[in-house]
This record gives sequence, C-alpha cells and structure tokens, in this order.
Amino acid sequence: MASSNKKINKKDIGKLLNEWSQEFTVFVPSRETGTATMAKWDGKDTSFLDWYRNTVVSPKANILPPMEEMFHFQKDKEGYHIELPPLDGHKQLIFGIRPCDANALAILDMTFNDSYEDPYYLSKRNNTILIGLGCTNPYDSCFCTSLGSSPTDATNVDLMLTDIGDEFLIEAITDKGKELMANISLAEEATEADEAKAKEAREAAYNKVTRQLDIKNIDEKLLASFDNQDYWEKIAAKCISCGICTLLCPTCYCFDINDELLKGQGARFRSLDSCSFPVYTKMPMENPRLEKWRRVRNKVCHKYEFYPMNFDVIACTGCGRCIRLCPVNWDITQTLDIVPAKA
Amino acid sequence: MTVTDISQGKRFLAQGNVYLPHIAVIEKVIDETPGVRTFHFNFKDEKLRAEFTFESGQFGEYSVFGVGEAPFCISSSPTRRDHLEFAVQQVGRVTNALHRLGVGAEIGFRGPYGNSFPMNFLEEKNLIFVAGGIGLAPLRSLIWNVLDNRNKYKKIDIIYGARSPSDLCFKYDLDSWNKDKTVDMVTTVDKGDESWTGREGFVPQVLEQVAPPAQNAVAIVCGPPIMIRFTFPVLGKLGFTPEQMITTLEKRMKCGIGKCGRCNVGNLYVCRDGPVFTYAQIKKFISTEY
Amino acid sequence: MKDGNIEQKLQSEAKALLESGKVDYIIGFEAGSLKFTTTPLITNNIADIDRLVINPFIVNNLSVYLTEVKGRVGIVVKGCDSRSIVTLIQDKQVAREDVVILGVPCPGIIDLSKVERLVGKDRDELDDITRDGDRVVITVDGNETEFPTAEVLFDNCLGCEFPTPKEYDVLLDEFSPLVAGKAASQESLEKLKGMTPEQRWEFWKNEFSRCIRCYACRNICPACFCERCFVEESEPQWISPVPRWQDNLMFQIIRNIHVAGRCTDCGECERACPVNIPLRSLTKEMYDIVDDLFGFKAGMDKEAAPLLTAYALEEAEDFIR
Amino acid sequence: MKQDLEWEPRLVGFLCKWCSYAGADLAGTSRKKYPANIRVIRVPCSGRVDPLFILKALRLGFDGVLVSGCHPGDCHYQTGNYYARRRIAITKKFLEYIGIDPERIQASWVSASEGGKFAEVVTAVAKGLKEVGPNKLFADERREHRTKTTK
Repeated sequence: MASSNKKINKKDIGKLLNEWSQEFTVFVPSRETGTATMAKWDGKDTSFLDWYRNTVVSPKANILPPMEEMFHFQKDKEGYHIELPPLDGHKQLIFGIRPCDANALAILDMTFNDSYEDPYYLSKRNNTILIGLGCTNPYDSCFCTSLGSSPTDATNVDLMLTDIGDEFLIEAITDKGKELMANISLAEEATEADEAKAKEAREAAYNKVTRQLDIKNIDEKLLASFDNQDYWEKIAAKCISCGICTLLCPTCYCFDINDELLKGQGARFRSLDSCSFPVYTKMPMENPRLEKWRRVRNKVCHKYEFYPMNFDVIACTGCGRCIRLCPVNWDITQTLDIVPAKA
Repeated sequence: MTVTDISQGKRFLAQGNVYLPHIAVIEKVIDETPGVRTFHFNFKDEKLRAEFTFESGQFGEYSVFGVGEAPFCISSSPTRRDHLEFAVQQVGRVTNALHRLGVGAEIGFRGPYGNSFPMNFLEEKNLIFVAGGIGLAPLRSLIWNVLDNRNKYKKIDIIYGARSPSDLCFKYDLDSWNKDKTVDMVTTVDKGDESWTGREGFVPQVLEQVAPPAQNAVAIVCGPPIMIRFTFPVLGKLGFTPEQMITTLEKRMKCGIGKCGRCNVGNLYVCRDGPVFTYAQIKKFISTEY
Repeated sequence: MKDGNIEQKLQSEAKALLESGKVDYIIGFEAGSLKFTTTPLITNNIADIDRLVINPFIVNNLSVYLTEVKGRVGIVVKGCDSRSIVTLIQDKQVAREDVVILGVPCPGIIDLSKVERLVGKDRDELDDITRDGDRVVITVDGNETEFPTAEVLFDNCLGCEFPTPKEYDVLLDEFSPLVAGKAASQESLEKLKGMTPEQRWEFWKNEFSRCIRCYACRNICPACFCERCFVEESEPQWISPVPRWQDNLMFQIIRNIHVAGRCTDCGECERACPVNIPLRSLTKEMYDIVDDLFGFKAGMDKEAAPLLTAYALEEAEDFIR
Repeated sequence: MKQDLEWEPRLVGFLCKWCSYAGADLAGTSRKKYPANIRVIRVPCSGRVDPLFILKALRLGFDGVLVSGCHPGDCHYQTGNYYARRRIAITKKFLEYIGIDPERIQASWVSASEGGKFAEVVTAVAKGLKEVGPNKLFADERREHRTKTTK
C-alpha cells in the first residue's frame, strides 16, 4: 500500500522554494548576514542543506521581531493623530524550521492569545506557514528529547520534511500543509521503503541527542526551593547578566515599549527585553530583582515553574541555544539537575 | 478567597488593537505634595467619554507621546463620572514629562486594565483602609465608591500616613473623611513639624495601636512596598487571616495586559492577575519578590 | 611545563589559600558542559578545588567577577587578565591586598570558531584538539590533522605583547614566549583602514544591524564596571533602547571611548558576541590610538593614573584651532 | 542641485562658560561677523564635554560639533581643558577610524577676550563642514521614507 506521504529529491528543493515564492515570502536558513538566521530566499542558494544545524537567531524573529513599530503619531493644530502601520500580515513561509523552534512558537501562542489578543504577533503568526525539517545532527547542547519532543517531532509544523538520503520524505500535518503538499509539482508518492528509511532516520536522530534532563516534578521542586537563596546564589555566581540566553531563546517573549521622537514625528516601538537586565524591573524607588540571583531565579522559574502553573506546559523546548551561546557556559540543565528536592 | 473570586474587571474598550491609546485631555492639575500631582482628564472622543466604564482598583497606561507610557491606577471613583483622575509622583522619565503638562494638554490612555476590588465580598463587612503616601490613590477610588454606597458597608476605618505633613496627599479628601461621622479616620506622619498637632509614627505601628477587630472585617492595604511588608504581620497579630487582607501592588509594567513579562510576582502578573491581590495569593512569593 | 603539572600546582596553591583563610573565594576555570569549553568556577568550598583546570581553552577573563565577589579572592589569570586587574586597581574598584593573583603564563588560547572554519566542522563534531607548542592536532572522525598553532589562536593572542601576567602573587609556570603573529592579529584592522571612510561606515552599519543589544560585550568586559551604564539612563535618554543599528553603533562607540586605557585587548567582547560582530576591530584600534597618542598601555602599572584622569602639559593638540 | 548650493551646515558649539562663551559674547557685542548656524550650549568647562555629547549631536543630525575652552594653563578649574584635550583627541581619531569625517569634530581654545578669534573659528569650521557636506551618517531610511510618503 502506498503511503499518503510524498517525497522530493534534495536537488529539487531550489525549484520547490521558487514555486512557493510565487505565493509566499520564503525564508530559509542563511549565513549571509554574518550569523545564522532565517533570511529571505534569494532564489538560488540551497547550500544551507549542507551546513544547517540550527540558526543562532531563531525563527521567533519572523513573528516576534527584535523591534517593531506599533504605531506612529503626529501632532497638528487639532492635537495628536495616531496612525497604525499596516500590520505586517504578509504570507510568509519558513522553510527548515527545527521542531524545537516550532514547538516554541506554540508556547508563545499561549501568551499572545491569553486574555487579550496581541494583534502584532497574531497577524504574523496566522500568516506563517512552517515547513519543518527534522534534525539529523543535533548539537551536543540539544536536549529536546528530555522535554517529550524529538529532533523529528512534527507536532507544530504544517509540513514536515525528514531526510531519507537523497530525498526528503514530506508529511502533511495540518490542513494548510495538506493543501501545500498536494500542489508540489516535483513531489512523488513515498513508498514503503521510504517510510522505513524515515523511521530509521527518526530513531537515529533521537538517539543522537545525548544531553539528558530529568523534568519529573521539576516545577514542584522549584517551588519548594524558591526561597533557597544559597542555591540560587550558587547557581547565579558565574552569570554575567547579559541577555544572550533570553533574547535568543525561542520561547522568551518579554518586550519593552518605547517612544521615539524625531523631527516632529513620533513612533512607538516594541523591542525584545530580557529579565537578565537589572533595569528590566527597576522602579524609581526600588528594584525587586536588583540582585543577580533573583534574576536568574526568575528566568529559570518562569520557564520551568510559572509557565507550567499558568499554561500547563514547560516554556523550554530544549533547543540548547542558551547553553551553546552563553559566553560563560552557564548551563540550565546543570542548574535544574541540582535543584534541591523538597526539604 | 481565590484568584477567581477577585472580580476580573472590565475589559478594555478595544478597537481591535489593545495597544492603541485613546486621546485624552487634561482638564485640571492639582498639586498634592511637592512631588505629586493629580490630573483630571476626559476622553477627546465624546462617544468614548459616554461609554467608558471602570471599577475601583483598575489602572490605565498613560502616554506622553514621544516620551513613553506608564501605568497608574485610576484614583477617582466610578461613582463620580464627570471626569477621571490619576495621581503621579515625579520620579522618572514619563512622570517628569507628565508633570510638565498643563490643562489642555493631550495624553494617551489605554485601559482600564487589571482586576478590581471585590465589591461583593466587601459588602456587609467592616472595612479598614491602611494607606501610606501616594498609596492612597487606588484606595481613594474605593473609599469614595464605598462612601457613595454607605449603607452597604459596616464600620469604616481609614489609617493614612506619610513621611511628613507636606507629604500627605489628597488633603481635601482627608478633610471631608475627617468630617464624615460614619468614618473613623486616623492620620499619621513619620515625623511632624512645628505646626503638626496630629499623630506621629509609622503606619503599621499606628495600625497596631488602633487595633481594629478582625471579626467580619477586611483590611485593604496600599503604600510603599516596605509599608506593605510590615503591615501584613501586624494584621496577622490582630487576627486577620490572609484572606482578609487585600492589597494592590505596583510593579514596573509596560504592556498592562500580561504579555511583556516584567511585573510578575511568582506566576502571577500584577497587570493581568492583579493589581488587587489577597495576601493569601501572594504570600509565597512576596517575601522575596516584592 | 605540561598543563597537568600546572593544574596540580594551581590546585595545591588554591587549597592552601582557602585552608589558611587567606582568601574567601577562588575564581578559576573548570571543565565546561560542552566539548572543548571551560567555564568559570567561583567557589569557597575546598572540595571543588580538584575541578580546577588549565588548558588551551581557558577563554574567560575572570577579573570581570572581581567587582562582584565579596571578600578576598584568589584568582587565576592569564597575561591580559592580569592587566585588567591592574586597571581595576588603578580605578579603585579592587584593592590589591584583597586579591591573590595566580598567574598563568599564557601561550595563547585556541579560538574554536577558527578551528571550526579550518576543518569545516562544528566544535561538537570533533573528536579531539591537542596542542603541542606551535603545532595543533585536530582529530575528526578518527583522522588526525596537524596545523600550525598560529592558525587557531585568537587574533588578540597572536598580537599579545605580554603573555606572562604583569602582576601576580604566584606564577604557575615559567615565562611564556611571544606567539609570532603580530601581522595576522592586525589583519582585520588593516583591511578596514584600506577602505574609504564611507565604506568603513557602511561596514559598521551592516555589522551593527544584527546587534541584538544583549550587552554581553559590556557585561563580559572587566573594564565595564559602572554600576549604571549610560545606555540604560532614561533621563536624559542618550541612546534609544530600541535595537536600531544607529543606536547599537553609538552605544559601542561610546563604550569603546569609556574603556580607552582600560581595555587590555583580552578579546572577550568579540568572543562573547552571539552574532559575530567583529568588536575587537574596534577595541584594538582604540588600544592602538591610546598607545600612539600617549604611549599608554592599559594595566602596566598599578600606581599609574587611569588614562583619562591624567594629562601631560605638553600633549598633541595639532587638531585644536 | 540648487538645494545643495543653498545648504548651510548646522553646528553645535559646547562653549566653556569662563572663556569661549564669553568670547562668543564679545564677538556678538563687537559685531564680529560669523555664520549664524551655530547652536551654542554653555558648559561649565570644556572638561565637562562628554564624548557622548558629541555623538548625540551627530546622531541628531547636526553636521559638526565644536568644543571650545580656555587656553592651556588658563582653565578656571586649573586643569579641566587638559582632560578635554585628551578626550577629544581619542574621540576624533576613533570616529575617523569608524568612518566619520574628522572635520565634523572640532576643538578650539578661545579666551574671553578673543571675540575675533571666535568668529574666525566658527567661520572656518562652517567652511570646512560645507566642504564635507551634510551629515547623513545616522540617517534613518525608514523614517525619511515615511516623511516623503505622508507629505
């Protein structure tokens, strides 16, 4: 029996991306700007298929950009006039998003849909197609399997690609994905042999993730250790309070709102912010998180204790960026490994 | 009382985008203390002026265009609707800019946000208001709300303190509450001056001396964090349970709607789950997070 | 001396310091959680001392922690790091008597991103990297390849003038010779100087377009010890918090002026940058400007006044009308 | 283009209150002619001028910055101008390296009695800036684009 999945030859990926470019702004992994990001497809370069493991800047940036204009305003005799920029809802397709980053977007959705809908986030999110690409070569900092996911987890993408040698197996996950798959001109029906290869690839990738984190009762342990200042001070000692782990984390969403005024025109912007910075919570008279250990505690607890309390899910997908990119090798898995159990 | 018991508050009159402020005009500026001003304002849009509703305890995000936004509670009572009020202490970028504004200036307002004081829960109870400094602003909305429906509530105590006589806010309100025979009002300052004939002492100490009975009572506390921290133990000594202590917290906020992150106390966001909390809700985190 | 022997010496010195109560904390390096990395170890526990390591991957300039850790501290430093301590002493951020400096004569530190470029593999895909003097052997998939050490050292190490700590209480090894690579270490700067001013501005504009304002460059820098940074000042707001290239670049320009005469070319800012902005091409230029104009090198003399709090009556002023 | 011929550079002058500001005053009262496109900010001493001020002026679109203080040895605070000299020296060199024309950062010593010199300095600086052209260093394409479309 033929499978409902399809396959496409790796050589044809360029053509496929060009097909999709007719309808979408297509983003692919790129190193053009000097660091690995998702950048606009230039119509030819598919070399990322060789080097791409994951980007430094996660595809979060395509939906919750580092900065965006919320509105601008002008003043005349009648007073202030506020103008909304057109909400950036152009149809975009992100090719090659890793499962960890796709799962992260599902986590962000919870916050941006909660009680008040966030129009900036949702206008982009609802117009984004995610083409997942399973990892074949996870980093030594990756620990997605500890969080119930895997390098080939297809839960939160529209279309999932799995490397089966010369070809990618294509699975449609969502309705949007099914529609997309039906229209790929270069795809062929996948055979049972292809499915077997994909299964093998998934298992191989799963086993390549060696970093382990035991998340059993982690939220309870953290709650019990919340006031354990000795533990937190020890954990925080080498942290330099920079914003790398948070700003580049695919599930961190904190932002700041600022006005700018130039030449009689003004605009309000929001930009990513980080709870690692002392000014993040600074109030004129005091700062509840002036000490570093309180900020580190907030970062860890937000992901592994508060988010589960509010949304029943851990706000970490094990992408490992915070470990890999940290200039002092502060490692969240080591931190969580030694949370004191209930006293 | 649990989180769900604290009323969810009115949702912002959203026009599709919750981040867009409405234009409002300042109608009056009152100097409260050397650093604190009260602003009376109204929406420029007449329809909004008529439709806008809020409840005591809710807050708004106020914009000075080109400078930024800051959250302040609505300090007027929903029972008095000809204008809205908020009080601002001059402490930073936005508040400095607000203090430079005069009557007729336009500001931005979005809100109301957050939950509100649990009016149903307060009915038929003795109410003890404990406030320090500009912390009276949110309680003032509730106090006028309660006084305008006086027969729904039992005994009312107000204990209010400030650092010095010149730091007392809302002196016109203090006068009328003093005159109100249905209210027991105590005003105190940390340190008086030559002309001060009233009480001296910190708010928690004065509260302990006044010693309102805990039975069928609710204490509503707001002031600088240090005052709040010292007031809860005193209330505990007086027999108040954590469910009988209500406070409204202030934290650095930006979005006002539970998204931007910074105002959390544990898993609770002051803007989304508060600003009104029972002590029972925040007990776990308050010692180290507030 | 082999690294192993230095480690033993270090561990016994550190133990003795903690045991005798001469210091409250030891700041050193331990093995990191990723391949070929080390991580700072800040401890007051003698049991942790066995974890201290010295190897060609001890990248961090640990003196950044000195303004933060309370009490007396024993600290492991390389040449450039020791000069950072001297500048902290000059700036009265650290008292000399509060630190016991455990000096490591430094033969240069291996830049993993250079290794990655050289072999076309990521760090975690390599089996081994071993250094023996001026040769480095990199093992990939069981195959060993040999390279000259100079090809894998950090640019700033190649131009290092003082590999042996200037200031120390204990020197853990013999003096270290210079690594010959001065020209290579200036390559990126020379390339920039060959451009027109417009091209240079365009270059930096591009580089800072991807800056995410994580402030790792500032926070990892021992010379950036201000409790409150101008970039966070809101009244007046000198620099917009919105990460636009103009403000990102302006922040970095001012940061460089602020660390003039304090920067020891340790290269940590560039290494810490998660988006690969070539920050050392800025800091090194400032280092050279200060040297050219005033003959000043940071961290050479703990009695000397900091560069910008001193003057000479006769100084270059040909630019003044 | 016609517009370019008419273009006049805008300049910020940070003038020390004791010497150069008084010198500028004297230039005014003695009717010395100098370009009107200098905006003067009085500072207590040239040593007060933080390189941040210079950068901020350029960021805001001014075409050049002039820092002016007392002659060496004449500082009201004894040594403030010596510190300024060092600071401006490194700032100017460093900005040049980054790609900012050194003409845009100017310094002068002008005493309270040198009204004529002040006028000469400003005239010369303005002339130099005119040759360098408008400061488009920090120009914000996005914002400029909007200004064009909304008008």
